Amino acid sequence: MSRFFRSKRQNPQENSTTIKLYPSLQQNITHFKQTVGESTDIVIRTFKAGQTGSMDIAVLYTSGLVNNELVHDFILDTLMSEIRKTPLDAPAHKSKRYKTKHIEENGNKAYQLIKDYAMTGGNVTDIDTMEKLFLHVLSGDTVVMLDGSIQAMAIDTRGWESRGVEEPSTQSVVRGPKEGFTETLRTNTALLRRRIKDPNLWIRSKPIGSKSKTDVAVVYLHGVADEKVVKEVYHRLNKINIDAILDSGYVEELIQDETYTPFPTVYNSERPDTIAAGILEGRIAIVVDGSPFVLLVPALFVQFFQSAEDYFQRADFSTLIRLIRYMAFFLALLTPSVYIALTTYHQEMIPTSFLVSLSAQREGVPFPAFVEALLMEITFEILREAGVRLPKAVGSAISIVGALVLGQAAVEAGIVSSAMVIVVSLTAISSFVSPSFNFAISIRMLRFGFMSLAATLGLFGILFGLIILTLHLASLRSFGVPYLSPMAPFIGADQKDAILRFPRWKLTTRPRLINQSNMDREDAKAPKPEKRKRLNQRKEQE
Amino acid sequence: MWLILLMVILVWSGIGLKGLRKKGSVKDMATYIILWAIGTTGLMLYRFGISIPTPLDGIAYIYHPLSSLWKQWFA
Amino acid sequence: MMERRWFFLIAASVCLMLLSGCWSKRELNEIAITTAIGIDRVDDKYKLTIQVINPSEVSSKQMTTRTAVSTYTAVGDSMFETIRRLTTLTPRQAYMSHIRNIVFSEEMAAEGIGKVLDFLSRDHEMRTDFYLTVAKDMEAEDLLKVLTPLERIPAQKTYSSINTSEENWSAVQSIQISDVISTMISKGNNAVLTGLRVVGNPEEGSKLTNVEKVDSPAQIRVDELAVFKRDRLVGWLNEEESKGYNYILGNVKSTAEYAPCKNPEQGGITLELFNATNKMKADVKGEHPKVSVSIDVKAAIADVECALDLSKPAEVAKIEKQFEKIFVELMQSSIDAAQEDLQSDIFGFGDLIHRQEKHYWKSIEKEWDTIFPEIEVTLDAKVQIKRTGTTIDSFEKELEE
Amino acid sequence: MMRMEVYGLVKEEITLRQFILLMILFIIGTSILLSPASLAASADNDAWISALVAMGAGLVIIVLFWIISQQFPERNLVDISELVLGKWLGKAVSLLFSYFALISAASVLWTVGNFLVTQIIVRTPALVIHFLVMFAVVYGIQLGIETICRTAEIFFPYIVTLLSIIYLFSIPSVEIKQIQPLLDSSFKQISEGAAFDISVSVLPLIVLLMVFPKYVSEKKRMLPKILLGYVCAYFFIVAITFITTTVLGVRVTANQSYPTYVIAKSLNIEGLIQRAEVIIAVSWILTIFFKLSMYFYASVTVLAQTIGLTSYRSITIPMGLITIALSLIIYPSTIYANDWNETTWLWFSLTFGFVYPLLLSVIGRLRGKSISSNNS
Repeated sequence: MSRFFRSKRQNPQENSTTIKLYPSLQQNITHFKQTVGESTDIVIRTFKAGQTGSMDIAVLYTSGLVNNELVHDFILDTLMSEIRKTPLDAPAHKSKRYKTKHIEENGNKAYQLIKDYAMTGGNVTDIDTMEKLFLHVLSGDTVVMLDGSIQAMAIDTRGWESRGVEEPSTQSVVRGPKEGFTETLRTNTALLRRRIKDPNLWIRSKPIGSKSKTDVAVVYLHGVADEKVVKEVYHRLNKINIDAILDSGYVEELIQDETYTPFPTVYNSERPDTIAAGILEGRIAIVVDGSPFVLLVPALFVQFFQSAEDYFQRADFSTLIRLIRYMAFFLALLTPSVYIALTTYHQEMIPTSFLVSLSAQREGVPFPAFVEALLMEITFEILREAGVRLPKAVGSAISIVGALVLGQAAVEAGIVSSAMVIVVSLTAISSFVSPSFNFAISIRMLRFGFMSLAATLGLFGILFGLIILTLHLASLRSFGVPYLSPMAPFIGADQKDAILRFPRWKLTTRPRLINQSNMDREDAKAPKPEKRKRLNQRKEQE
Repeated sequence: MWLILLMVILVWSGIGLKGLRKKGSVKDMATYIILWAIGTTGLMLYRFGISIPTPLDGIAYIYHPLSSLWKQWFA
Repeated sequence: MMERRWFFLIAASVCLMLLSGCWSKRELNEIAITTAIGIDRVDDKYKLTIQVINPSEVSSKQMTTRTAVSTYTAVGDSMFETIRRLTTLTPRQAYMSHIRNIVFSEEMAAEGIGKVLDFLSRDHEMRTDFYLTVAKDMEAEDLLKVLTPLERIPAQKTYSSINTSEENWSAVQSIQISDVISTMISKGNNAVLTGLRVVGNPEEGSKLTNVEKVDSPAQIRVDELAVFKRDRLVGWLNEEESKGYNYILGNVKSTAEYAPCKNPEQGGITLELFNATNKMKADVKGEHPKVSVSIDVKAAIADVECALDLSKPAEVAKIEKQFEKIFVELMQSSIDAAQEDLQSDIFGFGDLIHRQEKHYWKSIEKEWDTIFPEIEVTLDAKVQIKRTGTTIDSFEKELEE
Repeated sequence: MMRMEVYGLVKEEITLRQFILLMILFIIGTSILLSPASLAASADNDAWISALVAMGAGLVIIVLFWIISQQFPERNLVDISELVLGKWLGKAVSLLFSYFALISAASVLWTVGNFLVTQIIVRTPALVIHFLVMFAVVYGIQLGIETICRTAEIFFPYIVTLLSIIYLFSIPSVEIKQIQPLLDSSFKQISEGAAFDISVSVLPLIVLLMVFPKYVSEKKRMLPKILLGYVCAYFFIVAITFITTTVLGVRVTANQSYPTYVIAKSLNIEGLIQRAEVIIAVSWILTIFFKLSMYFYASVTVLAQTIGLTSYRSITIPMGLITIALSLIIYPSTIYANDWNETTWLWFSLTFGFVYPLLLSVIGRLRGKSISSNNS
């Protein structure tokens, strides 16, 4: 724990700006105002309090980031009206009778008094440096500063307008919880905590990013997650030295094992149930404030073919669906290239009657099959990208243009053959089957490579592509765990939840490579209805 | 095609050499360069149609007594 | 590791390099899909005819005035040379992987097909799933020109009719190249090829009118077998002999056999065979080796015109006996043809002896061709009628009464 | 132990299962496509019996490899020859061994190229194919033996499934009478076929001693599993020999360059599986990829270790270039290749695959004491 909070490398610039709070409130406020450039969203309310009204108090908060009611009811109201009667000694530093020491004494006394008796807020932190002051004010806390005190108190009043918990837009399921993560870190950790009410669920957070100070929380099940991996995660997070983190994608890119690969080695999900399931298996979740996508490591190849729903549906059905996903993966990756290879190199593999109709379609098509495929694939990619960016209202127009104009008309105009349209549509549909969106992206990238290999060497080009691809995949690791496990290295026990999904009562162990020590889950038993006879006996007894 | 191939080979071996230089073992570098020269010369000779005797001839010569004996036995 | 960082750069440049030459590429609209080759002999030269599909005609839904296939013919010194010479005629390169039939003319077959088979098995584009056939009484070129109704590609028609009649009539045999080569190489076996002939007027066959009439003036028929000795055609087995040949070799899958009633005026009785197995045995004691062939036929009654009481087992047994005789005659006719007229061991009796008596075989291997016509073949058939179809007795019997 | 760290290989570790899969792929590598022809050519009807004999004889060689590996656990072939033969003689023999592996790698590369160029992509220059295959191999070797093993583990089920498809669907066309009468060929013929077969599939297994038993993580009860793996692998060869000779006929098999490929060509199961020859080609190229990788790996590691480089990875790229160049000139023609394989290869592989380990084992045993004192 201590290691995590001890930043390995401190920014030298930051070091120099570490300034203790001044005893003088005015000085503090001036410094503060200068630093934030008199930004209008930051509210600095100064007033006098105490029996004599001689104590200067300032309340600082960022409007919009705080819950206004909280600030008014529990801070301003308390300070201004409720402690009206409390004797707060005026520091009266203007009067020359007092020395600085006195001023501080008085200030600190008043500070302690307010903190102990008056502050009705829940989470109060002491602040003694300017740096912390900025951090708290800018992240939505309200800071109360007293004249004469070298400490200030930060009250957690965070409460900004945020999206509620909604249904996640990706990875949607037919059956299963429909909650999704939001942009707020606390909401997200709460969603996880609600699913795992175990004291061993450890959540530790730390701001990352010299400018953005984004809170990044590491969530894992202590005693289940592999300690070595946990340490590695902390280590990699500590190594991050960046100005801002705007999404978990930043973190993902900075902590992954291998950058030069089209495959994601960090899993992400918008679904609390998926992440919770991962944590229960011994994986480690990384929640980044401001992003509804929570990261999960170590991530394996098979994980990208598993949907949360697999565990909510019947086992046999889930297995079938998973097999279909793998099929779709290969279809999305290889359909256009196999089509090119077959039609330009291996015509002997096509049944005669089909070959005749294919070749009739290609009569008059001016381009080679490769160019034809490339044309259609690129068109599709453009359509897809346009579809994502376009306002929803225009979306349907795009699909009409795509389907009718480009599909039908291109065939009629003799630019492409109709078989190619089928191939491209099949590819397109298959590429959306993968439950994980970023995995689909890597398939789409590789597809073009395979197409050019197919265009030059036919099926053997594809085969060499596959060999190299598999070599590459086999060399990948995610936080030390081989990416292709449990297929390679083959682990028999883990096959129960890899390509297949065994019934719930068979899934009694956690994946072996994810956690080395704590393998056993609770031993669920296959449901066995009581025999009628015994049931009757029991009734009699009752 | 040959030009592109040559470029690919050059880039490929250049990258290999660069990686090697970082590790900084003289012996490794020397071996690398010698072997690389042999390989590239072989490829270039093949490219310009200069026939190189196959190394198998030598091996066949060494084993000639044995293989002729074998042949006689099975003849 | 440095390799991985640069890997994609290199991979991309390799792809680029590859793209610079698509060496073996053939676009679909650059090939002429050949479905059949006809091989004739013209003055010591090969005359090659290829039948090429016109894809757009075959797959178009509308009737067109153009034919579904075209043929091109060229003459050359060797097979490969002639095929390449064909490019002077065809706009596209002939593509051989989808060949369904190779048709030899009788003249060509009589001169020997060994050299052609060498090319066919050596060329990489050739597959092995086509049928080898011989055109009877005509040039292979003319046979390939016959247009066929129902199946628009004539070669496909021939291919399917060989298959169908092999399954249901069993007079012909589909012969692929590996069958021919292995029987041809073997000393104790000789090859047969499927025979093709045109019924009707071959002149009409090449015209589009051939497929415009309900009853096509020219039709391709498959019902005979061409008999080879080594790689030369020596003669033909007619339909009955072909059937006998298939019975002997146990190739019959299903067929129909007819026998007249006791009173021939009534008509006859027809059996539908659904299982025929053979047993061959060689006996080398004595001067000449003896071969005995017995077949075991299971059948159902398909058609009865005689006045018979089929409910009586004795009657059925009589029918069985009658058919046994017919089968033996069929086979005998085939053996006679092979031994006397053709003198070619198409049944593989030599191989049979080799398998059973390998030492004896070594002594006679060289003279087998002269021994074969002399060997004694005993034939035996056993017929079991298992079913009588959906009815038991014939209406005929009721009518008679 | 120091040495392992110097080589930067200390982390590499493969499971016994992975090693056995690698061995199986190595054995069936070239044989699955080429063996039936040579077996049928020499042993006629009894080709498959000849393959069985080869399997039995190969078992002895496997046990020899096993013995030498157990004699010097934790050491690879280079260490052993330096220990047994002394530093300089050991180094010289190791260099020769590296040359043997390099020649083998080049000839396997040529075989792939030749197959593709004669059967499938006819007009593509061999150089391009060789370059591409070697590129994949070098990439794999750079990533390490562990990666190669994992890749083998991924591909293995596919290879077995694809081969089984060919096997199963060929069964209906099997005609036993094609190979009758049994034992028609003489003992000479059968043993000649067996000798060729061993020289292709078993003797070269010596190169695997560069990874075995040093990198194998389980050390217990290895022999039964390895022998079982070996028998399984050889079963593929026996079965394919049986199938090709019974389906195509013995003479046709002997006369084909790639009889297994022809089998796949003629496969036709009611239109469901037909035109499946690419299946056999794909699985064959996959197996041969691993065979090539192992040859190349042995060549590179032996060379690097003998001359004492910091890592074998530093010379993979130039060695790859040499292999490509060598593969282009190694066989001037297919006729030369056949002749060489029939006459010299047997002896060449016998020298390194049998005589060499036998000598090491015997001398090692004779010098037992001095070596163990060296060790400590």
